[in-house]
Amino acid sequence: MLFDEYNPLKGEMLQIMDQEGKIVNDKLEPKIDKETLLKMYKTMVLGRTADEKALQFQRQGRMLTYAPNIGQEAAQVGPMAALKDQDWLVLAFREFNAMLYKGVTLEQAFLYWYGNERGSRYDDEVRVLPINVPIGSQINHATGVAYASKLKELDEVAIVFIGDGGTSHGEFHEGMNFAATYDLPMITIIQNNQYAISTPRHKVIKAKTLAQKAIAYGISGIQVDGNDPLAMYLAVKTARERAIKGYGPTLIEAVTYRIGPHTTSDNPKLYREDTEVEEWLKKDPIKRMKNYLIGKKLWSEEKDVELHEELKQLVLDTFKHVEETGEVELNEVFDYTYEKLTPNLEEQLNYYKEYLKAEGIKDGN
Amino acid sequence: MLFDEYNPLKGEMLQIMDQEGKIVNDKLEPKIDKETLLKMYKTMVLGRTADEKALQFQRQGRMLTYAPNIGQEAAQVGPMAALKDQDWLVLAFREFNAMLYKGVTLEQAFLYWYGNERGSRYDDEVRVLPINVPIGSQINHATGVAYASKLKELDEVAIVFIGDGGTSHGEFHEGMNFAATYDLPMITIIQNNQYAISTPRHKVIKAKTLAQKAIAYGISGIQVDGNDPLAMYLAVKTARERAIKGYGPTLIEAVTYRIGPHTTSDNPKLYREDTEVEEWLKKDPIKRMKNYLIGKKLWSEEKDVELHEELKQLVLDTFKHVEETGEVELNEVFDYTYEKLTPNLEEQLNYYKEYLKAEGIKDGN
Amino acid sequence: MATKTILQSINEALDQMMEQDPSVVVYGEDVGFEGGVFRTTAGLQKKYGEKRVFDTPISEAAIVGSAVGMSINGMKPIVEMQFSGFSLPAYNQIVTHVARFRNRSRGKYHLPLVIRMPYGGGVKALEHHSESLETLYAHIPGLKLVIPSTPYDAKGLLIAAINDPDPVIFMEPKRIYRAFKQEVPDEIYEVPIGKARMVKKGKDLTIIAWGALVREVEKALELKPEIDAEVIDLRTISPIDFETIIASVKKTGRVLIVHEAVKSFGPAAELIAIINEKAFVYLEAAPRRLTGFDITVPLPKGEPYFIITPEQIAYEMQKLVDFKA
Amino acid sequence: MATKTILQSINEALDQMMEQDPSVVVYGEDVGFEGGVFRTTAGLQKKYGEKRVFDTPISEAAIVGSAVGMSINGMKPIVEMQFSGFSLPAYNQIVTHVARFRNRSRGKYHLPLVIRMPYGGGVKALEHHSESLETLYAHIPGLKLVIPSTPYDAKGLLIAAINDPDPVIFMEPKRIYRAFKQEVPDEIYEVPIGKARMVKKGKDLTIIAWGALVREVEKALELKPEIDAEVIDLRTISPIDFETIIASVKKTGRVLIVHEAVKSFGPAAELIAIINEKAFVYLEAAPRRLTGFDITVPLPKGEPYFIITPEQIAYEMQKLVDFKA
Ligand SMILES: Cc1ncc(C[n+]2csc(CCOP(=O)(O)OP(=O)(O)O)c2C)c(N)n1
Ligand SMILES: Cc1ncc(C[n+]2csc(CCOP(=O)(O)OP(=O)(O)O)c2C)c(N)n1
Ligand SMILES: [Mg+2]
Ligand SMILES: [Mg+2]
Repeated sequence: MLFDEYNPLKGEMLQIMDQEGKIVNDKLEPKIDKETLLKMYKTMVLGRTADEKALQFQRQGRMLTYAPNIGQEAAQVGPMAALKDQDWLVLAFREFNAMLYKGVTLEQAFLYWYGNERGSRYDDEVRVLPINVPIGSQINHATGVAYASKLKELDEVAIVFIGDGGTSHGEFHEGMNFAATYDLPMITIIQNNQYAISTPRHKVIKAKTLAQKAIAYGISGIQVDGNDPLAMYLAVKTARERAIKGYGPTLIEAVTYRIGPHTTSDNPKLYREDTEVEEWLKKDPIKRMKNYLIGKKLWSEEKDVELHEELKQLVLDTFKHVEETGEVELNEVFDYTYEKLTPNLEEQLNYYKEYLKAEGIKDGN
Repeated sequence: MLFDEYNPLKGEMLQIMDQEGKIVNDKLEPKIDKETLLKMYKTMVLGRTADEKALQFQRQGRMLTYAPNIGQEAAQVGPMAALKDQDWLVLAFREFNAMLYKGVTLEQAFLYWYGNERGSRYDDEVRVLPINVPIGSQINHATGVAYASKLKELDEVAIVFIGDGGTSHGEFHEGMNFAATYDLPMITIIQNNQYAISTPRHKVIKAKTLAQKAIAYGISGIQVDGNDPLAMYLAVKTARERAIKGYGPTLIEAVTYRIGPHTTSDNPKLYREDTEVEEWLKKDPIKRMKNYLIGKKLWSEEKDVELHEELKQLVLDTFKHVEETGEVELNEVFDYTYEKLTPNLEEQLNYYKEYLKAEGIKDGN
Repeated sequence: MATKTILQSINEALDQMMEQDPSVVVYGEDVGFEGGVFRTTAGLQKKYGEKRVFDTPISEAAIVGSAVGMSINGMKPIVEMQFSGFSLPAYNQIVTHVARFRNRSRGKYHLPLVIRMPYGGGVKALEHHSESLETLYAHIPGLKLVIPSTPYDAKGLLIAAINDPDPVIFMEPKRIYRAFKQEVPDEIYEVPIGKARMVKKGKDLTIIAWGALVREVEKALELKPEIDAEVIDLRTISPIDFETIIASVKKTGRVLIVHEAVKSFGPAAELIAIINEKAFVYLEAAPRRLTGFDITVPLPKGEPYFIITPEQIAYEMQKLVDFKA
Repeated sequence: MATKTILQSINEALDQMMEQDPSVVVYGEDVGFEGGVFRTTAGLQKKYGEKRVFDTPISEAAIVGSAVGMSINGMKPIVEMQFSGFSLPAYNQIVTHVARFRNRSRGKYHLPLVIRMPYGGGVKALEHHSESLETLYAHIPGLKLVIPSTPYDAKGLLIAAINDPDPVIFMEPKRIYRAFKQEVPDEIYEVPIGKARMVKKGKDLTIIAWGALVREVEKALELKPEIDAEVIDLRTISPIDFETIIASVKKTGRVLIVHEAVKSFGPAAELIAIINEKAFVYLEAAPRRLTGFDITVPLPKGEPYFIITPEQIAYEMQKLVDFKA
């Protein structure tokens, strides 16, 4: 069994491809169909392109805050490829690639960071919960989703993301323990990107691995090379099978690195050395996946150039559209507090409209 | 090293004396001076006597709620005997014996359950924090106390108690992780008495041991026979030495049993079998300690009869005194919200006094 | 129809709603096997099984947080906080998620969940078992806050809360769980959320109360038969039923608000502000509030100083009718 | 003396108090090495070492809970919640312990700690980064709640908070952290807690505000030069300075309260209740409140609807002076 073999206390990290995308553990190489492999790669490239552009837009003052994902693509796309459509994705906030893979549109994802709640209203059939800002609290949502799936005896799991920093939160503990108690079909991915804003993981977490936190809950845990899409895929696929069989939740630590700043308001040069970043750039997940695909004759340099061009254009067009349609109407900020406006809110809205009228201000921003 | 030998994953529980008080692990038998051994035993008997009487008083309507400790005496007194005077005791709420050992007077302890806050104002030099009702939150107080001790480079540790149920709380996690992060001189005792009110430990906690939760924090953990005062003593003594040397916190699971109800409002017959209780009665810590002392020629049946008589009388007298002096004055309920009454509170107090006067009611309960 | 206590009414509402709707689940600390420390959920696990009625770890944030997730995945969770004082560890979940999911997702997800919690003093309890935390929930946009004062309302309001598409905090006045019985229909029925109850018509002044204090107001009326008070049981603390209150104050010109929550920044302040906004010119006297003092609810030996008595209410009534501007 | 921003004043107060008193420790998320996400604690770790100024895990309950323990063991902790919205996971610690330890231990232990938190909207931030949660702290007996609106007050109030024997919640209006400079003494000084600031004398009406909105009120005055308003910066939200407010309302008879916190059960309600209790007969108009709507603070694209402008304040001022009973 994978999770026995990679018991976190043994100190071994699951890796299937090396830094260059060469298979180093062929016993474990998962059989993934061509279509899925290409979807994985294309999502990663789209995520990266959108990420880099978002940083530019932000510098131009056209986008608000943004939390980049560069370097963490495999930790997100590997897991998503191992899921089924009916599975639920419960987000923290740095899972741009996972969202795209799971059906959130690029436009929605951008719209959110543009500052419009409509960007969190994903399409009806898309089983993704909105970005979750209060660190740790999403774990508990995932347990509830998973409880319902289990109660209804459905072939569904909930997968939930959290950062290395987030594991220190009380809600992480309560949620993991709760999920363990009822053997819920839940998979937790810790994106250990080595930092919580300016705070290095090793400075505030004494445990040698984050995967070993599984032991506290009596569940399986595994440390995985988070920049290896195949390893992430395999870990999640195995965890999913176990979850569906009733073996309960799994804790997966994806060892990765945040190449960019925490958000666009952050300056990482204040707290880390460039050399550290350079070391991690060598482990770029996109490069690895590309080499792997080329090695398998599923991809070529020419196609790659084309893809990059195409996606760059897509990103520019999409963002332009967001800018053109991303304003918020007055009613929108009132309409969703309750199913129906309460008398109180109705009064407040009317008061405000009256004020706007009295002052001759157009009813808009 | 003790904590390596009893690594929680090995599934071994530290025990030094057996159910009858016979030493079964003489390599580990701690050398405790006679005075301390007798203080341990006498505190346990006082605790037990007071506990049983409190249940009676409550049934007579003279005491309010009460949370009995019967069966858990060793898990509390063993640790206290291993501490120094300057060490801090941070309570949950079921540590009557620990409180008595550490200098809380029987009168204070009773006064609290009688319903008077003065019962939480222990003598100035007594380093015990008041009973803490919100489950789990006391762990964080202990981390703070321990941080201050460490910052001031003092020979002090904080010892904090929590129940098996309490380990599921988010605050347990945050506190343990916080203490681990800064290698704080803190010792956490989980009194695993098998129940959280009506909920059996095994139903809501999947981990095989509670001690293994230490692994999540990268600290030492150990499972101890909580009805063995010597084993509890040794574990805490060792943890204290390590803490003072800078090795950080230790998590100690004391495996014990709550013989009585959760509180006087609880009826355990609703949720557990008498046979289970009977099994645990055989492991009575007081019997074990008594046999041990008699075996060491430090105690005798005659002295025991005397002690019981004496303590019974002490308990009756003390409670009588509590009843005679346990009322609360009006000013007391206002005076301690802030250092000085705010203008607002002054007004409220005056208003109330006026009301009492107008109605001709004596200023008292 | 039979007479029932508040406790029985709550239990019956839960039972009937579980029976009717398989998506209802009920859980919390000691809620399952034992049926709750107050026995409000007694018998439910036996009837509906361990999957729909269950005990949880002591993890209030997980209890509420999982209810969020369950609601999103099609369930109607009814969770219990053992005492309202122990809802605080879940406060982050309640404020940042329960209250906001509909807005955050622009209506894609909504949370038809109910969070039940016994509240209030007067039962000689330990610390943190006696507080009245209405303000903490009423101040949060996206929540509704409901408090019954009678067995009839307890059943009808709880059913309405379960059927409500918005999340509802349901505070139960534990002091009167078993205090008295009332005829309560055996069938399912709703008492509408957002509507106050006119307890007694009157013309001299308006008294607004809720929960256990409604009975104390009724007792006070007997102490002051010469004052013809109009008594309103607010029932829903948020959203407030403006109409009933304002109509009454316009009639009486005098208003007394009675609550056990501490005074400053408490619920009475909001009622006074609303009355100022909507009926200022009708006021014949300064509105008065009789509330808990701004202190921690004392332990039992000091609690009588804190608990509001019919005598105090009567004293306040007199002050109000005596007021001359 | 030099001119300083609010941010610089806060940093200076922390620095000088750490220098003066070795029992002061400063910690929180990203507070140490980086000096805080807003840089309020910049330079302190370098000067006072990693033991007295440090980064913590993301654990708000542990940050506040450990501050309780440190206070008990002789320290004066000043902790930071990264944004006031993230103080909610610590709310249980704050309500059940920070506010209550003195009372619980009948004075044996008291907690001279300070919990700092940037608050308020208007900086185009993500969800949970913009709320104004005064009520949640002002309603809790045992806490004091202080909010500066100028660099001078920021330094003096923070020093007073650190010296205060009771726990103080110190909310910082982050929107104006760097908005303007003011002459601020280089030495240590206190601005007393519990005293409001008379910003401007006037006779037509009283305007009460605090934090970032004091400046907006000042701008509104310029839009309505014909109205002679008296402006009070409340500064301490709890305990409230009755005297200053009541004296003013007795003079003007009209009062407008402006805050960004949501309306219902918000701070303005308490002020209106107090004014009713203490100055009812002086009121010439119904007190008005201009506040945040009862909604979640919108994301940046919708936030302008929520943020209170000088124009709105001016509109309200006019309504008040126009009011005829
Ligand atoms: C409860 C809470 N406290 C503080 C914050 C502020 N905050 C936002 S991101 C962050 C760091 C998160 O670190 P990590 O969990 O490692 O995720 P990463 O940013 O590295 O993806 C913090 C402290 C928050 N969002 N929620
Ligand atoms: C935060 C919180 N939630 C709920 C309670 C109510 N409560 C009091 S004791 C208890 C069970 C505690 O079980 P455990 O931790 O095992 O301690 P024991 O009672 O067995 O000593 C509960 C749920 C509480 N005091 N605090
Ligand atoms: Mg991180
Ligand atoms: Mg227990």
